[in-house]
Amino acid sequence: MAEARPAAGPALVVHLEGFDGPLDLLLELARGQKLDLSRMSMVSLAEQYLAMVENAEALRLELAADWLVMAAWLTWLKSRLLLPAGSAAQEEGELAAEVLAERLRELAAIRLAVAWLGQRPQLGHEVFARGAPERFVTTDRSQVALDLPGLLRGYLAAMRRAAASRRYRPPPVALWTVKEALGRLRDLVGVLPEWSELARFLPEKPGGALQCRAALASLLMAGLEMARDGQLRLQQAAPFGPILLGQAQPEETGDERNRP
Amino acid sequence: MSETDPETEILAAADRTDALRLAEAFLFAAAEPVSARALAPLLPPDQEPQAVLAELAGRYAGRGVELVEMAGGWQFRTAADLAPRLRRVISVPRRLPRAAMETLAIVAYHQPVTRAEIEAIRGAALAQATLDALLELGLVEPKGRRETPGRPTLWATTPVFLSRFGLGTLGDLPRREDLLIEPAVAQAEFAPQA
Amino acid sequence: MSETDPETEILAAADRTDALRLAEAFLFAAAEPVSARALAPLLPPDQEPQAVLAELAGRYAGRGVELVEMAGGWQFRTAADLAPRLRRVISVPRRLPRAAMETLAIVAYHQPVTRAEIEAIRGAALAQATLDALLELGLVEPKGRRETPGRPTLWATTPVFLSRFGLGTLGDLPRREDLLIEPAVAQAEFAPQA
Repeated sequence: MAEARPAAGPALVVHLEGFDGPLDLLLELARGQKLDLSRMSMVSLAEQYLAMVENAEALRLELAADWLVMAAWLTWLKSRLLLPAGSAAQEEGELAAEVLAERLRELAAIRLAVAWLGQRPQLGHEVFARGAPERFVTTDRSQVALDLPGLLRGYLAAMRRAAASRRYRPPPVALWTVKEALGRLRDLVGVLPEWSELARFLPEKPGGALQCRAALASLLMAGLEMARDGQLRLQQAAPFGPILLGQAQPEETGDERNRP
Repeated sequence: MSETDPETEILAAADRTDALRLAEAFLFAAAEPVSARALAPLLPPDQEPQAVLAELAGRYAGRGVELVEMAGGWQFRTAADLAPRLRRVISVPRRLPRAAMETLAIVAYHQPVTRAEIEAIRGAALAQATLDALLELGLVEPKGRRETPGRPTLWATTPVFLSRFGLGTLGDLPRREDLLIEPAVAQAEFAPQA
Repeated sequence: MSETDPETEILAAADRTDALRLAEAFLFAAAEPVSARALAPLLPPDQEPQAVLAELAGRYAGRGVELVEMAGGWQFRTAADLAPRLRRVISVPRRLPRAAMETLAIVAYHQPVTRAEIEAIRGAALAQATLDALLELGLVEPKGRRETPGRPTLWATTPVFLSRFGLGTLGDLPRREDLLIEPAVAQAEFAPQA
């Protein structure tokens, strides 16, 4: 090794830089031996590799980790292969050498495939397609895609947005107001019977219990207001007893005597 | 002429064939029309480019592709009579914009409904263009007026709406209570702003 | 009567001419290879697309432009022998660098293949620029992931790869064993390219 260095030194360095990784160099070296990849001497291959890497190192070339890993591995391989044939360690080396040879064969096959592809006429390099293709496809975008899921998504989106933009407001309770009670009683002025129970003048469908009591209260308020103006009369015989409502007496208008 | 050596004649014919092949390939591969001047350097020196182009054009006459002279040079073009038969129309339906789809859904579920009500439910203004688009597609139609001040137009979906969505009747739409499961969403529905 | 009616024969010939013109125009116009299936709907019903394509290819044999069958269809291409002269007038992109060609060959032979596997076979890291170039040219594409820890992306070649190298299918690539059959010859072919 040492004697080869002075002569081949700089050339080898340039050479090394041109390789895409250690396998690349190994394949080149194997080819240099002009040997069948399956029968080549792994020992001599390893020696050549180590010589080149050592040389590169001497020239302070920055070596990538994989170059050094390969160097270490080849050193190990060489040491095994140099052991007497038949020993377990030597067989281990033979096995490892076969693995390496297989990898080199694989890479060699790829190189040959590249050469095969490379000699084929490539589109855009040796053969050319139509330079000005014509398009006869017209795109019609007048149709609208409609689907039910889309419609429902739209509805939900609108509802959700509406929900998000609204502040909470308790639903208003529909109650029969004093104003409405006044209107109802005024309509009845003149056709009122002599005396009848206040509750009979409730609207037909006041709703639930709450609406019922509210309507009764509104009716009482309206009755009190109208009695004050002498438009009708109210009377109650006993506390919590039924409240009776009656026709106003014309001469008593404005008089509040009849009110309990 | 008559004294031309037969060998010279054969060579000339080969040259012509070569020139025609080259011109054909170049015209085919070129992205732009090729002028006689651009073709000249490619041809054997004794071949006149204009004549080569004319001969090539003659060979393509009546074929599916023709060599035509246009501004700036010669170019292969599809024969004019074939173009209509080669034309294919690909339908790429567009999607309805979101606002239109939402409006359509609200009309479907709340019809008959006024524009103000649609806006209240969506919580957003309804652009005239959106309503116009739905009208144009025949998906909604006016359906009388509400007898309130201003007599606003009422909107409803059309039979086209049903057929486009594959519905037999409006009753085939999923129930609102099956859709509006979240309380907040349902809430909004029960308290529409005036 | 065994002989065909002359009128029928004339009509059949006209149909064939029409089919050939249509196929010629359609294939000339297309930017990509055209399959017989894609051509079929354009032709008169009695014309078999595969037969029409074969006849058309025969008519173009030896011309400057040829009709070749490859990946998924037929395409007009300039004749390969004209390349050296056409390259004087048609600008040609740079050839793929060795690393890219090797990566491409590995993907072609080992697909679907992970990046780590490509690197192991080449014994060198895959440069970003190499992958970018192959992707940009549309020669390779990701094809799912391997269901192993890390779920690495798998790479495969594309129809563009087949089309670029004039291959019908991946089966048209020489077998690895055939490539390696004669080491002496193989080594001769290693002659440094590029």
